[in-house]
Amino acid sequence: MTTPAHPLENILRTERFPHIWCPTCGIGTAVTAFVAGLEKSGIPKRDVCIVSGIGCSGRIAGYIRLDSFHTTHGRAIPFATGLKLGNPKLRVVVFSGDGDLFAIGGNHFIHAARRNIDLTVICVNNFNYAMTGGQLGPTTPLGAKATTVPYGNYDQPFNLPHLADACGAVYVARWTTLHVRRLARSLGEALQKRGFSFVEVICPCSTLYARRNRLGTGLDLMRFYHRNSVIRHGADTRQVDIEFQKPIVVGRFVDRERTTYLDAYNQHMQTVWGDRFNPYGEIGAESPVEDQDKAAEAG
Amino acid sequence: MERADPAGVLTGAHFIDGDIACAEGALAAGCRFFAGYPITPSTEVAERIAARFPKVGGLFIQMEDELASMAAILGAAWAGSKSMTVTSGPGFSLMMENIGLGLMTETPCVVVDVQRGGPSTGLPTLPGQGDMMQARWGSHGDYEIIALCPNSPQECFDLTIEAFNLSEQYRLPVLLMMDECVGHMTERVVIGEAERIRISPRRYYDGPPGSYHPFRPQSDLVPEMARAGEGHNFHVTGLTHDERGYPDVTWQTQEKCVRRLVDKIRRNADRIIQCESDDLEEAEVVVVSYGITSRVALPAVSQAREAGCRVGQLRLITVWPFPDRLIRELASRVKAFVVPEINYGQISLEVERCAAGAARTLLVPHGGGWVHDPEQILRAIEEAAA
Amino acid sequence: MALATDPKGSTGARGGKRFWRRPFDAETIHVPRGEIHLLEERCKGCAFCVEYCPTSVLEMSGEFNLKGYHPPLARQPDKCVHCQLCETICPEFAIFVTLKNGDCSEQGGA
Amino acid sequence: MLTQIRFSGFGGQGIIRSGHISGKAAALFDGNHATMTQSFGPEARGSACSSQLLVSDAPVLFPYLTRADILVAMSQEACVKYGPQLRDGGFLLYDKDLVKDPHHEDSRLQAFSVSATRIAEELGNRIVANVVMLGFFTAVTGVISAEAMKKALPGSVPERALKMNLEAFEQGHQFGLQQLEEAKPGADPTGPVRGVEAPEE
Repeated sequence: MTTPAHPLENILRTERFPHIWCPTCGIGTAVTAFVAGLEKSGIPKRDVCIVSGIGCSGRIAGYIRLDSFHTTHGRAIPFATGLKLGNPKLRVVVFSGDGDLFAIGGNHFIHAARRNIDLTVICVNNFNYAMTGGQLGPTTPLGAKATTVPYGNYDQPFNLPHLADACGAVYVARWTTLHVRRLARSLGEALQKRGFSFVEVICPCSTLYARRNRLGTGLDLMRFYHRNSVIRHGADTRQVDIEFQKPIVVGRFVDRERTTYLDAYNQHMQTVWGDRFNPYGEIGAESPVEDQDKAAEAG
Repeated sequence: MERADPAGVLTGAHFIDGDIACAEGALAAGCRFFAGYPITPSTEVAERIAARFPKVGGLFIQMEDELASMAAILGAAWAGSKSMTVTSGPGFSLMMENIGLGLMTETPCVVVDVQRGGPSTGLPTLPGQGDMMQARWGSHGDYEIIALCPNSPQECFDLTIEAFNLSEQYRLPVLLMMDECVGHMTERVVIGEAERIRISPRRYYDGPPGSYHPFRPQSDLVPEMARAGEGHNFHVTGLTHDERGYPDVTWQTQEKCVRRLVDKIRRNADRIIQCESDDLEEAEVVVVSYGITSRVALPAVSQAREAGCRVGQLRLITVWPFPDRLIRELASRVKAFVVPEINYGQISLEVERCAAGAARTLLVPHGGGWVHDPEQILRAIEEAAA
Repeated sequence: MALATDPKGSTGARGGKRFWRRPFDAETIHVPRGEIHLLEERCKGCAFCVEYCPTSVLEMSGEFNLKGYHPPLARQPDKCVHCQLCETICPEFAIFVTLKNGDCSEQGGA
Repeated sequence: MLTQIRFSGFGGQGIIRSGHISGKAAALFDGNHATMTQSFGPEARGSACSSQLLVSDAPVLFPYLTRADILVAMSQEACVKYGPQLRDGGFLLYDKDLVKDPHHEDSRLQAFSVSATRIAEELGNRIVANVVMLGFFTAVTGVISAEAMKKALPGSVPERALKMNLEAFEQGHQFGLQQLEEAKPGADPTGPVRGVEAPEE
């Protein structure tokens, strides 16, 4: 009997294996959960694009066999914004790390959430800049060590779900790589959600974060999640800060409706011009709105 | 070549400034996605686009900054749109990183820099030509770029279309290097019938899904594009990559990848470069200029001729790639080049490089905030001829 | 899902006693059987699969793969209920489960 | 032949628009070349404001005004600021009520004035004062034809205010023709533009 192929063989670029992630790193698990969520969502894979920034998680785009874009550090969200608005039929997923999305890319995150661009942003949070050797990141818990805070971190980190919530994200969830099935379900929900959805995935980084903080291996971190995760759906996101080696509140925190950027644009223009306006992204480029350019010309 | 979509073409004679002409050029070229951030003196382009796009099925988005604007137009290009952003010096600096991504991923789009005086915030409302070397070398790493310099509102229209066409033909971000003077100067701009405006269509791959290689070159070294969402499952990265777009960080792949980025422009340079010249055959002195300075130089050239100098004039419409060969050839038979520019020596260095000692190069610098007094240029011509 | 609770508790992944009482419908439930497949050379020996297999099918092997890691070994393959947790949690895409020959059940649960 | 014109006043008076309408008339309807530039300051309203228009039968090369042949001043401040740039024999056109002291006894200038703002108010909206001035400017200087100016108005002023603007233009124009008659008996307003008769330097 021949061994059957791995079920993800077709959606992973296995010709690029072995992948770059360290032993007991959880990014691969997050990828599997994402694919499971994608399958559950029923969205045709052809419509799905993955955009990543830079870092360990930035490499995710390169391993998933969808149209995928590995962009510059911090700019995955604006690139994805252009991709989505360039062709609104696409389902655009930003899959990147905490440093990429929230330090160098933080401004883009808050604005995309504010505008409610129809994107799914998945943040793999491993609490440090791993690819570059374990420096302080915007999510490094107070007291944790990193190469650039060798005596422990004193620099207040972000509470990511609270940030996403405050900026207007319509769907906010947090899981760890241990909660694979719930994570997959959440990712499926996020993909189906119209608007800016955000899922934080707490992920073990054994080589750098765990080692530098003497937390053992990635398996030890998984055991830590096992013992210390508290599922609290609908939790007030102000209460879900992560403290160093303290319990982690996980769950689906926000699920609400809000008009997306493009819907707001189309609705507004229809209010202004009525039927003469062809909604963007729904019909071709022709639009019969009367020319008012002579007046504009003098402007 | 295709014909322009009449929906975007404002056929007729207009009295408009360079910024508005640039916006109309983009519309005529088929640009239907614009991401930008307001910055003087380029804002009027964005404003015009914002007013016009909803009527032609385009989408304008004001982003949070220029980093985002540049990233967004790259994304939109891969979604199938013709896309553009517009900025000035400080924003141009912020765009550099993702201009590099556009070059590495060979993404067609247009970036307009309406130059003002710098460095830093400098002179927001006054002209400069100090970004010319930044246009060439501003993003890190090695590459070739295309940059065009209009000297009138009419050319702001024409060259914006040309910039889009070149971006499609050579699959890269093309820079339109305007300046505040040209951007804010109002003149007659004639926009022809749509069917007379030639548009280079995107060169799409039409093979079966799964077989597309985003970086496999055609005979002119330019690879074909694909749109996201058509089942090709392609990968695009800013890392050094092979023809499939897969990262491969080795010197061998770097050599192949970057050499082609450079060669696709260098080997096609003769087809890309446009210059305007006058009386080069008999010239002893050649005035080399670009953008607004090329207009300001003309009265000086006329006066010098009246005074008996044999002066030729060479206007660079395409500044990058630089017309190396032409300058080298001229250097072998003229006494000197006079290069007026609104900076302290950028393109003059290129002229000097190509002249390689065979002819003198006289820079006529200007710090920015105004254009040259033609008198300054005249004096330099006289000095060069002496 | 039981994984977020105390592993020493009654529903933990380890420990003998799985339920505090026998479910009423236990007779009617068909427990599927799975067959575990390992792409040994992908494995980096993280042991996630061994740790979280709810029926303790797996253990770490003493053997090395080509990269020098200890892959898992299906010590008690007959206990596999095709829950696919190992497949889902494996960060290396190295282990997966198919339904055992002749078993046509839908995917099991965990 | 190049004529250099400066329209000036304070922000909000339609100074830029005056330059725009005149340039449009010259470039699109008179078959001349016209280049308009404007000074930009950080203020939106109330500051000194000016637009420069170069009109020529040959392409305009140097884009900026170097020395004014014609200064249109809609405020005292503008008149004081830009008056010295007028060449000898140049035209100074000003709003009689807003420019109290035009220094036009200076015999080197040809000065003409009109109550542009007052006429505009009588027409119902002071916003058209600049168009009254444009009619006046057209009549007195003859650089741009009245027909071209009237063709340039549609599209450059709001559609609903076109009638009032045409009326404003007409009144300014008529008043200009009268002034010209009074100032220079026997002068032919359709003759060569005196503003550009002086040899170019």
